[in-house]
Amino acid sequence: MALANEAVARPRSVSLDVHAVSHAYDLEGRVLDVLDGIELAVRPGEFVALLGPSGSGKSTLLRLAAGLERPRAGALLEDGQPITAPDPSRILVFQDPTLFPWRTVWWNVATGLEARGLLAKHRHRVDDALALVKLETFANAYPHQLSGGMAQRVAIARALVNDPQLLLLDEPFGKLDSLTRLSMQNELLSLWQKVGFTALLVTHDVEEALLLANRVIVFSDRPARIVAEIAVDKPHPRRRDDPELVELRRAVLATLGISADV
Amino acid sequence: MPDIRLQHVSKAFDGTAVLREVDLDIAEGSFVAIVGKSGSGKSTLLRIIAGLEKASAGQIETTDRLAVAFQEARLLPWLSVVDNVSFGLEGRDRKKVALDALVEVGLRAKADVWPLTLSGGQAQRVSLARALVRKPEVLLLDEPFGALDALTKLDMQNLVGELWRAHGWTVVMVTHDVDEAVRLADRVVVLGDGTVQEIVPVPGTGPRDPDDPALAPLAGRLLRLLGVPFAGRRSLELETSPTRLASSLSPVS
Amino acid sequence: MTDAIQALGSGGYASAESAARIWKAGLYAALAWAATAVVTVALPDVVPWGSAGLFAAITGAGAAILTVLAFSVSRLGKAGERIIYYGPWFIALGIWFLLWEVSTAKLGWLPKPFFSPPHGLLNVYVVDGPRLLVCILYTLRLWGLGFFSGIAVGFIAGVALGWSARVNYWGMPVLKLIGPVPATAWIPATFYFFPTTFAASIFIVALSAGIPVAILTASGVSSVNRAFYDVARTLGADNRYLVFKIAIPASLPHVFVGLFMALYYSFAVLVVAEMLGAKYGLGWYIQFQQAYSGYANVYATLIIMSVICAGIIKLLFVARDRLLGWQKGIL
Amino acid sequence: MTIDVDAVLVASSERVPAPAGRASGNLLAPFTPWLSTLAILLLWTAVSAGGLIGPRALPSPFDVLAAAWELTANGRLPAALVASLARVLAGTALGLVLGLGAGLLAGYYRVGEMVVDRPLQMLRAVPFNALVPLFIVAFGIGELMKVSLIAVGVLVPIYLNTFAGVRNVDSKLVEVGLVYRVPQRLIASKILFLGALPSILTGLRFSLAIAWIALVTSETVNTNAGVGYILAQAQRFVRTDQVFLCIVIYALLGILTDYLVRRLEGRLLAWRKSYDGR
Repeated sequence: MALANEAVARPRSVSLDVHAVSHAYDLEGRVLDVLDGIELAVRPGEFVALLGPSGSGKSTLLRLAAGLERPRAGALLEDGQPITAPDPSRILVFQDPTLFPWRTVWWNVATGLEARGLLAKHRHRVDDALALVKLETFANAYPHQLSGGMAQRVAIARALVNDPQLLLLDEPFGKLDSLTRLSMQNELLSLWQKVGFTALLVTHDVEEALLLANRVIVFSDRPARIVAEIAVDKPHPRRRDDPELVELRRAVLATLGISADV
Repeated sequence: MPDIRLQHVSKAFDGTAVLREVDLDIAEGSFVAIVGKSGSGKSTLLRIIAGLEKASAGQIETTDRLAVAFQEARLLPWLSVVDNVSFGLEGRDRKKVALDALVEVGLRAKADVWPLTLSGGQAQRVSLARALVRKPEVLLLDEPFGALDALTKLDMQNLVGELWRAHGWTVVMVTHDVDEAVRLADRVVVLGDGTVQEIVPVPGTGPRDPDDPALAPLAGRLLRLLGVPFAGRRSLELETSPTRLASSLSPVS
Repeated sequence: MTDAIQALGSGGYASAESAARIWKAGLYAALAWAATAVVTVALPDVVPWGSAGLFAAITGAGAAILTVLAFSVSRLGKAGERIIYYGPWFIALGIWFLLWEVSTAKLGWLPKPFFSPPHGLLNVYVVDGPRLLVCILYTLRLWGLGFFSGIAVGFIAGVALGWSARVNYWGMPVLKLIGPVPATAWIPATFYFFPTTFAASIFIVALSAGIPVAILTASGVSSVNRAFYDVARTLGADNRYLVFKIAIPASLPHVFVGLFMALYYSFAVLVVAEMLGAKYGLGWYIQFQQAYSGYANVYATLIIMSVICAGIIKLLFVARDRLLGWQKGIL
Repeated sequence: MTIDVDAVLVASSERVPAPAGRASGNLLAPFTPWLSTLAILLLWTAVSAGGLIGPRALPSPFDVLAAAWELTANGRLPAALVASLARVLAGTALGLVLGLGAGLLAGYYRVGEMVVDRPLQMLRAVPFNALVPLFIVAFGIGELMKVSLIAVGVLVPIYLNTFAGVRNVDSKLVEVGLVYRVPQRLIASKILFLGALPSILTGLRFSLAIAWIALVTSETVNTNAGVGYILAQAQRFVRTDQVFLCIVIYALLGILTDYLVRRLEGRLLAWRKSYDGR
């Protein structure tokens, strides 16, 4: 398959293995099960989308993969190594850009390098990352001066500057208006094709998942289990009105229990 | 007989023209979507129809009986849901009217909770109920679902479409989302540079099946009119060349 | 704010329209000031207050400057616009001086020891100037030492309380316990603990400033959006980085609210502390003069105090606007 | 209805699990926040018992309790409490009414702002305690002077917060009222006033702290009743136990009013609760 070849050509991406992961939260004395025995293997350089109803625990899986939390049961492995703590090789991009409002765009992007003491040597990387998302001219702007789409691009640049091998995207375009979202999807796709990270995308948007991902994983309601796995064997760029995709979309929506018809 | 008629409507803020000589007739009982890029003046147009903004020039004929739902639900957080719905109403039966409206949007059970406990979709339903109780002739929607997630958005579109059919309102909806526009509207007005670029009729009545094969080409045409080519069709143009990228983003450690 | 902009706008408009025309408000103001000067010299005081000549000279000079401005203000550009904006205030001030002068010194309507004419206040500065200056310095020293040590300790404690669950667990109840105690109530007790009244006074001022800063810093740090920490941690930040680069900058808006409260409390407590045990200082001076019915001195000191306080408040605003420039648009 | 997982995430992603949370199953859980207070009391007892400082400088908690009993038994303490509380209540009520009125006036009307704002901003720059001599001139040395001093101290923060609160109400909410042609009085009462309430209550809390400071100050001037009077007497006769008792009383009163305002906030701002938890 073409994908496997691509993976070989991308030595800087990693695999992610999720083994029998279950997770729960304590909520006012009650235990709230969120994930239930998730089993998932993401190949290096693959683009996987996670779809599911609101509150189904998709975001939780990303937090576990980022190392922000440890699962109650099971294990997550990055290239065979257990994930125990956050690491700049895996970056999480949130639905809100969560830019630090007290830092300029440049300093927001520089955060990761600064935190690891690499900034002095690698200042140019910040400029390059800003160029990558076409925001060089906004380097000295504060986040409140940016539009939603620009802020999300800064958030992506802030992730990419660290040279992540695994990019975890938590509904990154969910709050953008639909025209901006379309162009951001294109940009993400082109970045993925050029930089070659492994991508795990959580989204509500069936169309977005089908347009971008190699594989779409559908989660059930909480506690989440994997109820469907759909390989999308179409080369990029894909067309929104491709009849096969339209058919897939209908099938996925049906799996989610939502009828688009009236 | 048009319900809303705009003639040569212009609007400028501090000398910058936002709308130029807009002419638009909106027939009674029709569903018109206004699409445009950010800054195309579509929200200003809606605010002028709603009477929240005064036009710099031109005439507007409209009705008093209009209601608006905004992108943010704009509920008063310190009033309960039912009090929000009946806010400003007179008369003894205001509470009953409000409860009926909540039944209609499927949120009767949430009548007595605080708005801040609602999800985005629920808040937007309450905002629709608040519009409903005013028995409007015209309903103005300002990107009402822009902040909702994709699945909730589909639900809300169905609800608005059904309410429109049931009540026979005239609806004017401003949106970024061409899919939403072709799902619901009779006519889609494409706004650009402050003027009406084109008016695209949509066959059938909404809410339509989003997978209706007739809609995709329409949506595509609207996207092209808005200067956004079909997602995926556009060639990827990045100023940074792959080689430079590879060198600039080489591993740091 | 909008008022200011509007008024500035119309002022600019007026000056542009009539580059050659005179500034009428300036003339009226000059008239009022000149009248004050004339009345001060020409009519005799009911009871002499001193410094009448100096006051007349000052108001007379003011009138002269205003007259010159009336003809030249349109050429002064930005500064001129500001002067024109404050035109009505110059008139009001002139009339106020006039009425004040007439009703107190000249006609004696308002009784002597309690009400002083403007040149009576001026006389205080002339006669008692050096002593007042010493008092100002003493007050500023006490306030400065108390306030800055208080906010420094309060800030550090606040960050620790907001950041560490353990410190919060043990510290917050204590803070909640001593927080609502009026700082002035500690005064008698502190005299037992501190070797000098000065040290006790510093402690009281520091306490009054430190507590609001500590409480608000703590609430600021603990209410920082947790997503910021998550983002920073995924980017490789350690705890030190999280505290200094995330928690502290993010909580600054809260800290400034605390600083403004601290300012208000510390001024109030400062005066009391000086009245009770100090040998010098503005509060002491007020107390001292009041005992001898030196009400002109009391007024004169109050004016100095309000100028100092307004100045410090202004400085804090400037500092806030500089440090929180990133916040514009959120507010 | 599903539970919002985002809310759960925030609740559960606390950096360090709070020790209070660990003990939550414990019967003593509600008392654990007071452990540190207890520790202070014990330390106080230990230090005073150790004789390191001497009862003159630091009476033990038992001495203070004894003093409280003595003063209660001879009726001085209850009388003083009544006098002090009455002053604070009267002054706070007066300052609250004036400050709220001025704040709403300035908040609702541009004209009001022009008339009211400048003088009050000037008043803000003067430490109100320094006004004591003026108040003595104006109101004598009786109750009126004390009450009005408290009122002025209370007025300024209430005014500032009311004014800012009204002006900071989201204009988008006002717009809703305009679109639905809601009468002006409803916009003023249900949107602007209720929207400003959180800010007003913050001002109230701040003001009450000021009211106690003002009370202590005013009671140092020619008082023959009130907690301040006991304090002054105790200081003169070097009754350290009574001095500490007065401080403890001021503390308790301060905590009590703080608690009352919190309760008031809990009631009036119930709508925010869910929000703050997020």
